[in-house]
Amino acid sequence: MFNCNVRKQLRDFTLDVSFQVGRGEILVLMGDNGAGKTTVLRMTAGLLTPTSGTIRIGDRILFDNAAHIDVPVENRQTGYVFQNSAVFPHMTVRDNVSFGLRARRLDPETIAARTADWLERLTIDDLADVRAGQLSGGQKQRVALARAMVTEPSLLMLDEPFTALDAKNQAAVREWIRLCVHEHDIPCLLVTHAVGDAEAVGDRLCVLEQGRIVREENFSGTHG
Amino acid sequence: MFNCNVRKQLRDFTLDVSFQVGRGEILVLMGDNGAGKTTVLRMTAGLLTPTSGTIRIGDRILFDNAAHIDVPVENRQTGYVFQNSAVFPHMTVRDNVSFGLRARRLDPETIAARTADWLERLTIDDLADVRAGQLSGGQKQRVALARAMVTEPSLLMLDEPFTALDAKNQAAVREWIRLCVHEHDIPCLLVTHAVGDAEAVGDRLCVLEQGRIVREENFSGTHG
Amino acid sequence: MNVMADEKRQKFRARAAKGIAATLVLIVCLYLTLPLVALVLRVTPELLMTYLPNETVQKALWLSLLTSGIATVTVIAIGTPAAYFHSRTAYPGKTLVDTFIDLPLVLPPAVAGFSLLLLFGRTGLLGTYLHIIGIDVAFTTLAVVMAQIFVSSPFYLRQAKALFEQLDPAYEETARTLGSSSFRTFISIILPLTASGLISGAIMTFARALGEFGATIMFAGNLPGVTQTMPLAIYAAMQGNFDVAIAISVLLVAISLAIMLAVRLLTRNRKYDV
Amino acid sequence: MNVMADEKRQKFRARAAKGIAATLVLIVCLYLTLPLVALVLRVTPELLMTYLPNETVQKALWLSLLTSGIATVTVIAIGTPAAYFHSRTAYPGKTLVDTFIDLPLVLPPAVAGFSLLLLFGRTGLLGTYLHIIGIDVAFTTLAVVMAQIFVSSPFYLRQAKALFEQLDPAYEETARTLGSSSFRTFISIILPLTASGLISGAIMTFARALGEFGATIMFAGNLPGVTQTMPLAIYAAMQGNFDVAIAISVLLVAISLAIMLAVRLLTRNRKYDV
Amino acid sequence: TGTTGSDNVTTLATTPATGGDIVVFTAASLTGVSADLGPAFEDANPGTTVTFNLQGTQSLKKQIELGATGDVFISAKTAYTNDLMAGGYLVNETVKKLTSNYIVVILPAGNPGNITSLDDLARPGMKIAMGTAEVPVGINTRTVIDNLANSTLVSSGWKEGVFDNVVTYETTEPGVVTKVSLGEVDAGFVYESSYKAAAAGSLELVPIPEEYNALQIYTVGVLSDSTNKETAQKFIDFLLSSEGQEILKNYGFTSIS
Ligand SMILES: Nc1ncnc2c1ncn2[C@@H]1O[C@H](COP(=O)(O)OP(=O)(O)OP(=O)(O)O)[C@@H](O)[C@H]1O
Ligand SMILES: Nc1ncnc2c1ncn2[C@@H]1O[C@H](COP(=O)(O)OP(=O)(O)OP(=O)(O)O)[C@@H](O)[C@H]1O
Ligand SMILES: [Mg+2]
Ligand SMILES: [Mg+2]
Repeated sequence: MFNCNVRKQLRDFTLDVSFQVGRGEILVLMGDNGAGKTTVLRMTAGLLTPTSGTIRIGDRILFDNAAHIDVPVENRQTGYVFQNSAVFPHMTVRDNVSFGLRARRLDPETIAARTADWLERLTIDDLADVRAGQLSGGQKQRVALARAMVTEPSLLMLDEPFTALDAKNQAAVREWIRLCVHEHDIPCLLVTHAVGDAEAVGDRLCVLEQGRIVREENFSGTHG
Repeated sequence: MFNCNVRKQLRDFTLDVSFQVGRGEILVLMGDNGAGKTTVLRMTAGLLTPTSGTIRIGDRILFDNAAHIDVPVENRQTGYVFQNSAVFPHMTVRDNVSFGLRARRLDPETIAARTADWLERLTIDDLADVRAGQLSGGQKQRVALARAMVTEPSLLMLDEPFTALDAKNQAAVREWIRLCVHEHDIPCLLVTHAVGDAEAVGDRLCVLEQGRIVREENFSGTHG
Repeated sequence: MNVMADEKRQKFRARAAKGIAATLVLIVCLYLTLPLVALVLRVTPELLMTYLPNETVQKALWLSLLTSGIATVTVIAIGTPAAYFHSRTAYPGKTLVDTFIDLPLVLPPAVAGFSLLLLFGRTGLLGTYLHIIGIDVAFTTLAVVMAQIFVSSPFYLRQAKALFEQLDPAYEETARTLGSSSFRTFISIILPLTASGLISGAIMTFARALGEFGATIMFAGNLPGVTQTMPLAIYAAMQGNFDVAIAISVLLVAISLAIMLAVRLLTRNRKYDV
Repeated sequence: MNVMADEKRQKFRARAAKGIAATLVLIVCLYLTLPLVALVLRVTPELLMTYLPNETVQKALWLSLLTSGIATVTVIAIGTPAAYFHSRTAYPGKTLVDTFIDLPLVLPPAVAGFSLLLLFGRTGLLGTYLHIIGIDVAFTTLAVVMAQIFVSSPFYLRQAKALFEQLDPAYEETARTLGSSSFRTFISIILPLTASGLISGAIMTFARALGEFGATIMFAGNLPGVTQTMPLAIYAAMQGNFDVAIAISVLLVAISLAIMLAVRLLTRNRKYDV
Repeated sequence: TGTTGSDNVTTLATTPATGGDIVVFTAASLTGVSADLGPAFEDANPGTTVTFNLQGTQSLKKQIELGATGDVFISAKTAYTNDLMAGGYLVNETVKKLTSNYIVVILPAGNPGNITSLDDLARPGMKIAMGTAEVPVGINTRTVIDNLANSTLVSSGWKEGVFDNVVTYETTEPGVVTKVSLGEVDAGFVYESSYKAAAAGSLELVPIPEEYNALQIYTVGVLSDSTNKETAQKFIDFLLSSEGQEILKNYGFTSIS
């Protein structure tokens, strides 16, 4: 269970949200441009500090300003795909994908196996040895997705992860996201503007407006 | 009428396309990730040089390797919205949008009027004095769109221009694109992966695969 | 349990790394400031009061600021477009040019001044011809500026090259498609986005020019009011009364730091969220 | 018609701008190389053959390379983490530290050497205590390295600071979310992405250390084999036969350029499409 | 440029000279002659090594005051020697006058300024280089010019004319020599030893009569901190011996008897 209850003063308004996501559940965040979706994800990842509030995954407290807890980014075990893919341009596709595993010092066989697995799932195995700076937009996005999911995070956050993907890959990636969330039984936060995507992959919906949740609703069993 | 007939050796395959777009017509380029869509746009804009071929708008030759013609980027009068918006982070939203008009040395009133007009059309007028580096993803994309369309180019090229937009803005932007193309009676090239977008805004479709056009088709009068 | 222990260890390591880095900053600061403290401790206010109003010192100070200023402006004016052209154009002999730019860095200043004299002096390679048409540059204020330009330009050129090469090409490309000429793009996009780095390079250049001694005395000589800059005045004073030399040095340091601080403050907020 | 004329004018302007820029590059090249040409023209092969095998020269050369190498490595080792910490952490007195880094740039080298002597000399501020525990640094090879570090470190520190500040934070942030500690992120993301600029800074530092004269002779003395680096040997040679000084200088320049060229070639392909 | 005659270079400063090794703090104008003095002494005293620390006398003095360890000090300015004696840095009874040097006027080969007499130095348009008022050579140059101005050798207004022609006041003697030998100035005032040290044929000489000249006196003494005062004294004795004086004479120095 992921609990997020935070406040932060932004340039044009105050962000003030409170929501939770169950294990194995995908919560879709929608809302107008500039509503604060990316800001919520950045605070959860630890890249921005909320003014007040708490953030928890299960009983691990990631942030609690009253208790002065603020777990550093690298220990939060979140998988976060940025709105702009931010692949490491100096590394090959393979090294990009295995980066998080190497950071966790897994043994080389596990790294190789899991990396190969996700390269194949996102059909970037033929680009494995290409420098990631030389990819097309959609190829970069798949690298960023594989890189986040391969680490088996305890919370997955995706900021518009389908935008640059072609139709074939969009379908495939949706499936892999659902599988990843269910397999590891983790909560997932997904930001998207496409209602189709939201319905196809999400379990529940939160709509943000000017930094507040104005609507919550369940998608009724269209999948899974 | 826009004519494009170019070849270029890429890392994994040879790009070899030939197509044309009429005035007031919107041609949608679709195709798998890495098929070469962005490359076609970059060659048309003059940011990449084809190995051979010709590129023409009406009877203005932009590129002809046989005749050794290669018009510099800034004289091609194309409006090109990049896959990643590339707003100028050191300028305000207003200065971003008016940039192309100032480069063309129009008189200040015209610049102010046209800029104000497009700021309003893309509903970024309330952000006019904000530094563009401080915007959300969708806000940046709208700035990039306004910046390109305000110049009234003789060819409009859009690389996945809707991806970061919220639903409301997507609908609006589609309309403004169609209006812009018809008003100025210019050809338009649009890259997207969303069939919905393609149908809603496009007149004709070209599907690229490994650098070749494998399918062409007309969208039958669903709009305009 | 294990995870917790791991996290603790990692947290501890992160703290340790931060502590070490902070200590290194402290070491750097102490190493760079303590010598000056030792120097300043030797300067009595009376000493300063006695020698700073000195006419020779004031002439030298004024000449130093003037020549270093002109040298820096010249380097910026010529170096910026040159570095831009260099970083954006593929031309034959490009690597060679890279090496040329490093030349003055590795030439001991006195030898650099000697080379300039061999080139521009009355009997020099070019100087012979200049002399015939009545132009003698050696031993003039112009020679001071030329020597300063020679030794200080690499600092600006290298910095500018690196900045232009590192800038994301998307901004430039976008501007070009919007009809902006390369000149306009350079002025309104490239320069503002690299300004903070360019200013840093200009400061290094100015500082190097201000401190220039060896090449100046060799090529321009040491004539009060004409070619005697502060470092030359300091060096000359050192041969006589050391305390005078220290007093003038402290003055030079104070003024240079003030100028550099002013430039830094005036050009703040040149960083943008990208 | 009008459009065509406009385009022609613009094309002409673009060409003119390019031509001017190219000319500026040429001017820069000529200005930086011609003096060296004038210098080299004076060196006869016999002269080189006579003096280069000279024992004193070889000792000085070896000492120069050794001390400058050690100084550069030290600056890199301490300066890189310090600059990183500095550019990523907000701490009190940050602007002051920025100013401290500029200090050695504006201190005339001879005065810098004197300051070091006042601090570390046997009767100096710290030196007094070091002397009690049996450590005397002045007039040793260590003093040479210390003087070089003092005068050359700003070039690396400034460059490193600028590069770290300019790097897109998205890469670093992504790495951190992937579980990479700040140390690991620094090593595997920050360093490779800034490598080419850091190397450029290191080259400037090495060059400055190699050419260091004023601070060295004051703080370390001019003792052949112990503290007499190449610039000091050149200075000594200048007291007698000038041509010898030139021959040694040419040797120094040739070797430094070779080293810098080697570094450049070895570290090529450090630029990535971003 | 050999400034040392030794192979053994590892022992210095930190560990004070031991055995037969001595460090000589030497005025820079003795650079040339030091290359001969060192080996000659070492040959005469097997097992000894002489290392010269060659710099301007003022720098040497400052270094000694700030704790530099050496064995012998050779000064180009008596005032500095007196300062150090007063400060207890020298073993006073060892301090001796070593040698001396006269001021001369040097001209570039070919004499482009067409200077045939001292009077010509004041001719408008001449370019002259001399030492600054702070360095020993500059101080002596001024004394000489004053002496000459009061003599019948030159016309009235000569002194002002000469100073008007100065284009550079050099902080080192080699600075003057360089500019003259390149032909960048028409004349310069230096020590006779510098004229002798320059490559043959690169300079021409206008002597200044002894009665108007200013004698530059070099002094030598053992440093109080020396850990090898015995060898130090030996070295001084050698310098003052006829052999040492002969070597100095070859380099243009004038013996003091
Ligand atoms: N670096 C910044 N500095 C100041 N304000 C910012 C910055 N980045 C974003 N903002 C502002 O904060 C608000 C929330 O931005 P956020 O990026 O969270 O929006 P979003 O919901 O992700 O929008 P989008 O759908 O366009 O990506 C917006 O008003 C935006 O302009
Ligand atoms: N800078 C580069 N260097 C080398 N190869 C590149 C570079 N950029 C793209 N490519 C390759 O060129 C091919 C075409 O890329 P392009 O960007 O045109 O694809 P695209 O059709 O726009 O794909 P997408 O839908 O993912 O944006 C791909 O195989 C890609 O990997
Ligand atoms: Mg967003
Ligand atoms: Mg693309």
